[in-house]
Amino acid sequence: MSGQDFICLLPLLLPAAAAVLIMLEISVYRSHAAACILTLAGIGAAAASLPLAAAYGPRQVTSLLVIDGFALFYIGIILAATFIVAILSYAYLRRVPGQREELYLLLLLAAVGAGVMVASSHFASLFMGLELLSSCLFALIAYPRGRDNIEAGFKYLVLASVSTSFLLFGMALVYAQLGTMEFTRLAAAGATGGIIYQAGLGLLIIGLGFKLALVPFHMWTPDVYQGAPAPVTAFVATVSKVGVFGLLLRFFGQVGLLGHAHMFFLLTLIAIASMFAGNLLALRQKNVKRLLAYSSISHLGYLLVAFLAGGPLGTTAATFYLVAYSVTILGAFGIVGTIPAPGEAAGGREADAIDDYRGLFWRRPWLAGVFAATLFSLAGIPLTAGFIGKFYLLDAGAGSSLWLLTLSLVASSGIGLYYYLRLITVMYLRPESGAGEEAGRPAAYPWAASLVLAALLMAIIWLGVYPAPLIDAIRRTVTLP
Amino acid sequence: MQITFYISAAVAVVATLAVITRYNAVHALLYLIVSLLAVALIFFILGAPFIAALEAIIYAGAIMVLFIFVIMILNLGPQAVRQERAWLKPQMWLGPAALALVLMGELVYLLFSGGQSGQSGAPVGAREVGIALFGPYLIGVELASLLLLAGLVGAYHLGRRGDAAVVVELEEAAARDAEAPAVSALSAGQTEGGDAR
Amino acid sequence: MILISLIAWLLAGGLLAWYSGRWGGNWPRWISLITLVVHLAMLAGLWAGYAGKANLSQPASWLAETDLPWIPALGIRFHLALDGLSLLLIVLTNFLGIVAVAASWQGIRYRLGFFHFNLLWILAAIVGVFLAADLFLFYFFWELMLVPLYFLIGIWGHENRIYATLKFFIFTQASSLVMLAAILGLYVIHGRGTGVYTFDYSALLGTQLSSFTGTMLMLGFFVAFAVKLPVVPLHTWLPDAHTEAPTAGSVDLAGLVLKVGAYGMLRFLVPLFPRAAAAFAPVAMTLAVAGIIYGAVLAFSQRDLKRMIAYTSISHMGFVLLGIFAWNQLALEGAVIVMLAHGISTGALFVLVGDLQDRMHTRDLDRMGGLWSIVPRLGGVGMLFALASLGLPGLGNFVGEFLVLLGAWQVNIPLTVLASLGFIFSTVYSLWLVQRAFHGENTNRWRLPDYNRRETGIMAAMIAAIVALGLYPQPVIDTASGALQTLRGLAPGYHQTQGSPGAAAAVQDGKDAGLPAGMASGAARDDGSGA
Amino acid sequence: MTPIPMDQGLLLAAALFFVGLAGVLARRNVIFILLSIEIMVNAAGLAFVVAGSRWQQPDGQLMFIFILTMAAVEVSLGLALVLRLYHNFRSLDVDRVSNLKG
Repeated sequence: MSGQDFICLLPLLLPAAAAVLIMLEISVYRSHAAACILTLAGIGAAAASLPLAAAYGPRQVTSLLVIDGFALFYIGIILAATFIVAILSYAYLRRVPGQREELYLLLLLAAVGAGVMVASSHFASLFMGLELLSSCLFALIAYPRGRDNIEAGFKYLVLASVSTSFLLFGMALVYAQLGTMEFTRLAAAGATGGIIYQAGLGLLIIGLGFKLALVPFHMWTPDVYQGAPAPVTAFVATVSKVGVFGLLLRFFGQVGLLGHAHMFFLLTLIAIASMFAGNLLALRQKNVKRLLAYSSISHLGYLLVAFLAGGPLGTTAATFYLVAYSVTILGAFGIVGTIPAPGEAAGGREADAIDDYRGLFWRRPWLAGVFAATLFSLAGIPLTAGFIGKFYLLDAGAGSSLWLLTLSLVASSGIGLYYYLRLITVMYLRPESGAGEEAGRPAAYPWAASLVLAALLMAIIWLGVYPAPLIDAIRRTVTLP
Repeated sequence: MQITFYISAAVAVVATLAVITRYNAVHALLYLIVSLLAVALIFFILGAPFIAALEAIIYAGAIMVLFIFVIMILNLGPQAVRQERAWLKPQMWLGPAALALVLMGELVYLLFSGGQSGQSGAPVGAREVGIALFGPYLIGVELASLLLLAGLVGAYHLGRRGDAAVVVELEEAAARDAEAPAVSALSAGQTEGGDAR
Repeated sequence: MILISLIAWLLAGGLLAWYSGRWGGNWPRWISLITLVVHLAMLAGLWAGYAGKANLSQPASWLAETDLPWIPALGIRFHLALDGLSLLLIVLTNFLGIVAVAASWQGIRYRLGFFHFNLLWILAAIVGVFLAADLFLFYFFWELMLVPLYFLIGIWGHENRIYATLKFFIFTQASSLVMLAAILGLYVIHGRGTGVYTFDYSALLGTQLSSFTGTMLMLGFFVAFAVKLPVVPLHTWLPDAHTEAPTAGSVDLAGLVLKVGAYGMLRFLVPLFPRAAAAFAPVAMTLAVAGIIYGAVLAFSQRDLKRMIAYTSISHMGFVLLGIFAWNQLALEGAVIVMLAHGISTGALFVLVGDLQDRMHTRDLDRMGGLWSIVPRLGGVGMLFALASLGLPGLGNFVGEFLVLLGAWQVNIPLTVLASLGFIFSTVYSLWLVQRAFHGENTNRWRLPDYNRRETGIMAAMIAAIVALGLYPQPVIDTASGALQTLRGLAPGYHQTQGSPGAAAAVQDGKDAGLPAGMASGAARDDGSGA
Repeated sequence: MTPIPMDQGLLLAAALFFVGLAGVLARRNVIFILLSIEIMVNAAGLAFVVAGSRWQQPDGQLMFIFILTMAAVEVSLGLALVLRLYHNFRSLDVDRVSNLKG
């Protein structure tokens, strides 16, 4: 590996180095603030190194990683989301007893894992990135070690391990057939790939479908979303999805998966089922985190439309949507993690029942406003990022004449409106006298979290009103061979 | 030589079936070790002696010891076996077995209708494996070290401060064992990883 | 730039009004009133400027235009354009906006700032819809209108508001998603045909479509517009939403939101898909007549005064739909006038009901009676607008509905005859309303205050408007006719098809090749039937 | 060294893999679930070694080493979670470990 290789890898090396530093810091002197600052500094430095890496790219760093515009852009999204999650976690963990510093270490390593995934050009790096991400997530989900956390962590561990096994078996079959594990050579050899190769790809889809929580591999999602602490849920919903979807775009784009009619048909079915099942199951939820979990299933279904549309338009649309969705969902879980449940002392239950939000508009207009904006964005109402994002997806779908998928998207997001609206409606209902009041006026939520939420709100509106700069940036950098 | 392959394969399958059907966890574990050793033998036959050794030492050795520890801590005695027997009614196997058989059938069909099939060739020894590991796969080694760090910290955090002193001991064992593959398989990689830290 | 400022001014006023809610007192009310009055002055200046020129009643290109890049990657431009039709509807918007602010001066007592924010943003979005000349921008404003309206009804509405808002929102949103799909379809087909991917209205006008895709896309637009209008099978959200909305909300809904649907048909549906629309015209006109009669009959059987007025809206908007699909100069001018007159008269009736509810705390017709004797001014106003609604000559509705019938007669005689039954029904329900609410004995011993100066002022302005429209509609017709001729020029050969769709298709196939590609070139006048 | 047909190696891997899958699906005791997962992971590793030996490349064996690392991490995390589960729920029955629902 040459010096240039190292410069290209800086965006991944720096967070890893920060994680090691935090470990040393913990062993010398535990300090929550210092751990958080180290984390932010590490991510900041990594983000600063992105242009540097871009200057030397695109570059193949050994056969395992490729640092190109696509990888760097996705790493950028991952870093930004991790940065925000770290700040939200700081606010959240102050309410929770126990040791806090390890969480940052795990967050950083998980971000490295996701980054490796989007930059991978080889099964080995794909697998190691995925596994690094998942292993950190097991611990992160169970982090506060309450009953729900442990249960969610264990469920995620079991299902993620099973899905990883499928993924591995699929890879092994592909390798057995073609004799190589590099994406570019797979693409060349794949054209002649026989039926075992296709079976391998099918198993790969099962494995990645689990991670993306697509129907019918979605069962873990609501439990994990509900059981994990809110900032970690935000992390699962953004970084892990961005990482896996980035990988999906790169890998399947490169091996020409969409050329196989069966695969295309299979993925179309998965997309439609995800859109409808997610939205329909969300209708009956009483828990906000579960509701958002089901909504995320449907959103991943929407994203598959752009993936299936393929081509530069599909890639751009999917990338834009991932950014818009990440910004939105970070805001939503930021709110969920920031508001203490009414009638609970600090450190108690999270405000995750829909009833906890009753009258929020009158109690905390500012937070309620941010939450409403995120919900409108998820529903795809104008002036929000979600609107432009959904429009872009529809555009990609229509542009490739995927009318069935496009219409399913339209119809299922019509269903989705209902539950987002119900939540917003609850927020401006008059609180039941006394019952909805919070026990005392709890200490003002941490200013850092407020600042982050304000920034996210700005981003949601900015992307909804003037998305042209971001779209241009995506079109310039995110290109797949 | 082929006959040894078939015998080992048969042993592996039978032992594995026994693993998932036992009521007593320790028995299941012993069967799993048998199965892993059979697989190690197959690795040897396939010309991967280094991997065969790893399978025996780390998988059948270190990782299985972890299970033993936990089973001992949880003190799963005859009562647990009775309970397990009550939980695991024969009819509970119907669904999973059918599902697994269907999937298996499909895969077998695909494997045999796939046509062109290769054969195992000359053995690939530890030397080649080591050269590849610290050549093109260097980044993979680094990632493995990060993965182990994550496992270490995660297991430490989750297992910490239980209600019994034994738990603390166990978590230390877990941490040690999590490092074990690194020590043996990545012995040189350890210094690499150490630098990165 | 004047066009942008027409929208931006309202948006800014809304934000300021919201913020001023912190200062307490009447600040939000005054701020939104001043915002709207200044807006009116801008409009008046604009109108006066154009009226001086001769070209207002002539088919021409846009009166004013603003075209800026917005999202170039997708071929989306920030393209606003104004013609006589938009101008009239924007003036109506502003007028009803002022009425809504004045009418809720005392009725709204909490969250004043947010209330006025929503009100002004609804108006801004509606102005945006009337000005948009880019299909994406149109859709953007179209959707934007819903959110503040949702809050307006949901927060300040009456008892059943949650149900009503959900129903309203989901109906309109789901239907507009269908329109979005149709817009995208048109965009893609146009892009494939010409290589230019754009949402620009003028560019999309001449898109070549096969008859099947044309019909499907046209239906996609139709569903969205029909829900807003509302056309009969899709109307069920309207009585609920109107009934539960606060006065300002009802005025905005009836006066403006319904017009947006009609405007969409006029501006987009028929010009973009002339062939499909012509083939669809008999169905649409039948639906229109069904709406006229259905609305009137149901209005007759309501006890809730607001619900009753809501149903009369369905009936009146049936005339608009009839006029639009008759698509000749007379009918279109009639439709525009019905839109304006209905906005004013129904708006006034909703304000009146709001006033009654403030005084009596009920909207139940059975509990009213004999009001004339105790509140003569209020009773008189009610009487007048009931008569307007019934189509009394000399008031605005009459002119419009008469012109629509006249125009439709040339196209489809049986349906026109049926539609004129609507006149009879509306006479019955209007007189019934007057009879039950204002005449008779004051059996419930109501003692109510009559209109004060503020309320009298509002009503006086509305009466002046409806009378002016009834007695001297010429300036309005002049303003609209140029734009309407242009629109008709965009769909040449549309009305030969009427009455005999089979023969029509043949005529159209021949004519389609010569479709003008832009507004400016589309000035072919095929008959001289000015007003 | 007698060559072994690749099909048969993969067949064995598939058999082990699906036996493991059946175990995950059927067992309710969390320890058995973890054991079954180990079976599946090991079967995937076997498939890699079989494939590697067909192409006479070290890559398959390398993947096995990585899989081994992952298995170690997963088991240590999984067993730590099992201890916590037992501590919190006093049961190893996965059906009884279900606080979370909508």
